[in-house]
Amino acid sequence: MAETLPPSQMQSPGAFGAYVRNVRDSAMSFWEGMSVTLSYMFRKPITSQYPDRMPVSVNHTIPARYRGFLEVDMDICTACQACERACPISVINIDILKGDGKTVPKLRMERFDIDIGKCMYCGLCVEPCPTGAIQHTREFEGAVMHFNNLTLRFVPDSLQPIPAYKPPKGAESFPRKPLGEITRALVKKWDEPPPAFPSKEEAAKADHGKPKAGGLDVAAMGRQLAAKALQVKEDKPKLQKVIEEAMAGTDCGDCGYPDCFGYSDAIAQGKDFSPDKCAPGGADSKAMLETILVSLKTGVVPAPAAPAPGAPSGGSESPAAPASAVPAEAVHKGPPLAQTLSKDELYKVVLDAMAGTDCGDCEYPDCDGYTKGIVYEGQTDLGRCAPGGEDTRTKLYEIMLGTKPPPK
Amino acid sequence: MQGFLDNLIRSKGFDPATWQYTQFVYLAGMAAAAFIVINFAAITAGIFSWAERRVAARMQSRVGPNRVGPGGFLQWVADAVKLLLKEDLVPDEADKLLFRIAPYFMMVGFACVFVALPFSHRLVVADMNIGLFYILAVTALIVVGIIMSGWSSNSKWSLFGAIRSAAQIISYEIPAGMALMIPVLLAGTMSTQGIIRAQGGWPWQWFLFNNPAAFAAFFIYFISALAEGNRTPFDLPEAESELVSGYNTEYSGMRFSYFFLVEWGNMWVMSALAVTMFLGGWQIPGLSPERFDALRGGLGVVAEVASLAVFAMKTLFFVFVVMWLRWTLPRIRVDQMMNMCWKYLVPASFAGVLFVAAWMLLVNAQPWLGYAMRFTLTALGAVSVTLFALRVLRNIHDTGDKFDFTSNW
Amino acid sequence: MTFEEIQQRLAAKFGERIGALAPANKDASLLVQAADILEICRFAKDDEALVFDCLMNLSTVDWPKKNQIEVVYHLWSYRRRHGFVLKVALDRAKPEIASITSVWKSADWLEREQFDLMGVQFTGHPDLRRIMLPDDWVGHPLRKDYAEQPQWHNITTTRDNSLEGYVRLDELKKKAADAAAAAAPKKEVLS
Amino acid sequence: MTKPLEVPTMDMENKEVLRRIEITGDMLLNMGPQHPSTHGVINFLVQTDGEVMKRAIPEVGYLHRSIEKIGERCTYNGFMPYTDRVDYIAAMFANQGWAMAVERLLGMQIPKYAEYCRIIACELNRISSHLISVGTMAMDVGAVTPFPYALREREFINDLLEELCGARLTYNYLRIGGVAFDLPSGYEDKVQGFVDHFEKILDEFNRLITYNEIFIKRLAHLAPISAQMAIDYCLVGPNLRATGYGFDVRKALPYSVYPEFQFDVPVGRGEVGTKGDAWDRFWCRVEEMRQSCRILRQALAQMPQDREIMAKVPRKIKIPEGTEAYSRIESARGDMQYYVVAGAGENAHRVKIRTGSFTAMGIIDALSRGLMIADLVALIASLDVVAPEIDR
Repeated sequence: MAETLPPSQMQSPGAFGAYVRNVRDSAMSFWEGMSVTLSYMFRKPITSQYPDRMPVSVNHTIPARYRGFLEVDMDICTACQACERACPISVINIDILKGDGKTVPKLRMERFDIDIGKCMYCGLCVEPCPTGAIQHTREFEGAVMHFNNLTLRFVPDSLQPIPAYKPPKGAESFPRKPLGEITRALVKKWDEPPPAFPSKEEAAKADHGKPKAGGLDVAAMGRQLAAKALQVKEDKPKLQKVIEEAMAGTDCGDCGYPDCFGYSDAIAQGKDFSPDKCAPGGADSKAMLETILVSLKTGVVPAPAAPAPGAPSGGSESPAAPASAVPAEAVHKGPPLAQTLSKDELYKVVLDAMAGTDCGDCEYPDCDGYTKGIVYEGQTDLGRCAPGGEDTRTKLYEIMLGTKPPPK
Repeated sequence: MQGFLDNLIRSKGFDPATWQYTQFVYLAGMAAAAFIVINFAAITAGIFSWAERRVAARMQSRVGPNRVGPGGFLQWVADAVKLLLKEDLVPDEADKLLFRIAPYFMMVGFACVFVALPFSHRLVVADMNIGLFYILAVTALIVVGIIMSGWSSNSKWSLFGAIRSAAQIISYEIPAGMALMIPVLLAGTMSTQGIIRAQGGWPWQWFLFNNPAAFAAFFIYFISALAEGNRTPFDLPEAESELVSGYNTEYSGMRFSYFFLVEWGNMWVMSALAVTMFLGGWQIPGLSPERFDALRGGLGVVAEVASLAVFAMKTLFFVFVVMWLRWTLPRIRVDQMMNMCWKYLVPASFAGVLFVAAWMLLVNAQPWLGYAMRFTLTALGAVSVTLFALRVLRNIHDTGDKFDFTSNW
Repeated sequence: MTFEEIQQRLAAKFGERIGALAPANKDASLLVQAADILEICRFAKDDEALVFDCLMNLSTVDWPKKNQIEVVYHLWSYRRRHGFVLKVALDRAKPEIASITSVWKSADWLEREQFDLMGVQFTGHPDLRRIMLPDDWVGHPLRKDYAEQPQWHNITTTRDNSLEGYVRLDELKKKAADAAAAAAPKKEVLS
Repeated sequence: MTKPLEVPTMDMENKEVLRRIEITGDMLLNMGPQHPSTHGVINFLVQTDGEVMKRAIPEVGYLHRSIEKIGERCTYNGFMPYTDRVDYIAAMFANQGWAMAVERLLGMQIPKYAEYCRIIACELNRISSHLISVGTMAMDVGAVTPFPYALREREFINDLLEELCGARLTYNYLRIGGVAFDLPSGYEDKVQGFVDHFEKILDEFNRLITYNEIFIKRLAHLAPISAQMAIDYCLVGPNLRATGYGFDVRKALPYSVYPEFQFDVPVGRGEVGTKGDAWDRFWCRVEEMRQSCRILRQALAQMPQDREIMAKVPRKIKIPEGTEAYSRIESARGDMQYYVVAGAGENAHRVKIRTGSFTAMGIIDALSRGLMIADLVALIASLDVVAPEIDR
């Protein structure tokens, strides 16, 4: 082991030689060191005196890509919530009011808050935004006295929700206000008192169960679209229009297709059968798309479920409990897709039902191999897709055999 | 000052020796002198703290305080007032009495030195014939204050700082004392004015360039003075990175300002003593002390002010050197500090004293030897200063910067 | 030496206690029994051909589904410039394995960290204390079923979200607006 | 190993917690966790007899944010900002380690231009990290001026990286499959200008502090570590190379585009004291900065022109559960290693980050026997340990 002798005893022999050498070394190195520090006396110091004695104002010295406070230009925000999903610490909070698109706009944003006290300025929310509504500004001076003042509210008044922006087809650039203007207005003065938050009890009293005026009635809307879809079943472009109405229409690309047209066209052409790929649409779009798909397959619009007991007679079910669009046995089951579709059509359907991760867990080299096995080589074991898990297994049974899969 | 008071009494028509109130006049004179000297010490300490922060900043390519007053000059007033207004904490387990009086011990030790320190041709509080001996004796009081403050703060870190500082100051008294013996030998007297009179105005008449041992003695004294003032490279007691702030960690407010005052005031004392002993004090080149004494009236006042200016310039230069050292050198470890004192400085200073004694005999026998040695040493000094200046300019151009002493103050 | 050669060398020494290399898609690793981990590590370090003179990384993976805690040793040989991975599967309820601080000194802190965060007992460790968390912390954070205690020495571990305040503010505003709307004469709401 | 030491110290609720320090009349000193020279929040329970220490037991965990647990909750791209916080002084390397681990999980190749962007950002970050380490070491030994000089140079690098990716400390510049932004226009000559200027400053820095006699006296022969002891304690990076054993992951296990550059690995030679002492570690870091400048020059010269910064990566990365990957990169503090086990769905099942500082802390206890307190401060600074990297 390296023994650690106190360094002073390790003096080299020839004490007088060492004595003189030490003195000379010290003198030489002090000479060098002192000359360096004195030379800095005669040079211009590098520091600049922020905030008041700056040669040029600090905002111009910051590079363009600086990630300061976030800013959302509500005029071009499509309410697709891609930024909310991309944020690792859920700093962005958006509340969306769904509408039927006729009396009330389809998507309205009731609340768009960003808590810049919690934000870590990582820039992950700016990337997925389809229209570039959310950007980092070059503002960084946000000293406030109270922690609660650190939330930027981009919807000024929650009583006037802002309708989502419908980008014109194929638009490349979107008009937006100069960067930083909105945030500068929103960042409060440093000594502003915090808003008077009501206590939990007061707010609870205020909570009213009445559905919001003009809110979307998912089940009714689903059946309407399903009926319309049946009429235009053959005419693919019209069918695509109807299916797109069921979606959120934000072209955010989360479903893997470039935009909503791509996804709805895939469903219309029968290439894609999964109703749950529209993330911004969430549960509502999923329910409506399921109603449309089932009605397309069975040719009959599903009957409205029994009205929930005690709901007001106005016939509008409370959106909280969307009628399960596919009452399992009530609708007459058509022949399973395996018989109705041609081999390559079926191949596409089965491939889509899988997770598509080519992980090789099903002992086939990849999903393509497994699908060919099922469609062409008559592979009967439909439960091998590990990443797909339970829902792939049910889809495969439904497509191939049209029955419920036996419990695992 | 006593002579001045005696003339005053005579002018009033009394004989100082027999008049019964002479003692009260002396007392009043001493009180006035004390008041002036302590205020001078406090103000210079404050100004040095501002000057050090500006010099340190400039050396670190920063700007330093320049907001309070012109160029930040009143920064030290702001600091002093802040320290006075700050709460004066006494840790509850501390030894209350010792904790409170420790800073006053240090203050006394520091202020008494000014009695024997000259300022100009006639301006000195008391030109005692044991001047140097008195100065060395009085600085010992500072050590008592430091140990008391370290021990009474009842914190391990303060104790560390105090013991380190005590070891350092006491052991460096010896090389400092011996190094100062050499000017005493050369001048033949211990009174500070006497030593200055023994030197001349021109550099080759200074004791610094008198002989190699005196040259070495100056550096030995300067290093020991650094150690006694707890200045880098010997700032072990207040080593920020190890002991946070050593013995004055627990102090705050007014008491901390005393520590603060003693540390920066000590810079003036250290440099003034070095200038008095080795660099010809207030001697004006070309004006011998005898002719200086003979001057009367307007010319006398002008010469007096000139001597004050010369003394102040030399002292301020060495204060700058002390600051400059602080912002260049790292810190020595405790055992290396002791090792350096007892193995390097003490033997060197003893050898120096012996050499000077022999040297004086030799010079008496062959006077030309003295002049030859003085001129060669002065030439050597001049050459090394110019070399250093060239080295500094090359440093600036090496890294592509420009010589710029005027912007961004 | 390639992974296969290392595996054969170990198998030659320890016979059947050495299993086969793990399947291809994962880094080649070797599953060994907990009992003879110390023996294998000492052999891996002292053997002339292997010379694993450095335990680079010691991590534990929690598999609640398989009710196992997997201790993964990443060894590295500076002289031979080759590395190897040893895995040991421990029962999740009482994970217990011999400490290998006697073989490599770097294991000391690595094992203390896994004891602290995953709760794996390393018998024979000179100073098995918690390293990251306070000595009297309850639970091991890296386990999948870990629930954080609400406070430690009455210091709360959670902070209420200021956004809820704003939500309550909106609710109140809406209530006031509805009350005003109800009082006002009925008129058709148009988008 | 001596018997563990027993001493009663009061816990928060005045419960007597037996800390294992022997009562032997020595002074027990709590150096930290708030201490100017422990480089972050680390506590050393020091058992000293006057100035000479018998034992210094490091206690870590004050900055433990369990980033590994967060890794199991975030998506693969969402975890990238957290890797910045593993070692915020050399954040680019943590990004690169995570990106390479997940790219190995996906088995994907990233475009050459993106690799070059990564190398330029990483080498700049290595210089800025070494500047901090070298500056704080000089300050811990008492020389205050080298620290502002080091920070001034680091400020130029911060501006360069801020212009590149928008942040000064936690960059989040890399993405799985490439980098987030392309180099801004005119960036190459800015980096070139900085490198030319910096090499002159390095010579000045050496004259000021590296060869200063007091600096050498303080650090020569201080806690010399032999190559064998370093490997046994798994020391990595400049700490290992200072012992004379020149292992550098960029040379031994070449990754990214490092094989295309010529640079040499500075190895401790015991120039002023014994080989592997604190001064050698300091010198290794200063020389490594020079080598990084060389790499930057070659990278700027050999840069491909296709400006393709991102490989094709699905927006939602799903990796089959159980696949593992191990990535090793040469961070500023040595061999940073990521062990990632993919989980079901979009996030990882387990992330283990092994950093250089963690094992460097392990060796302090063994080295600190017989040193003085001032030496312990210099030893900590020479090992360049940083609290966030130890505790994660």
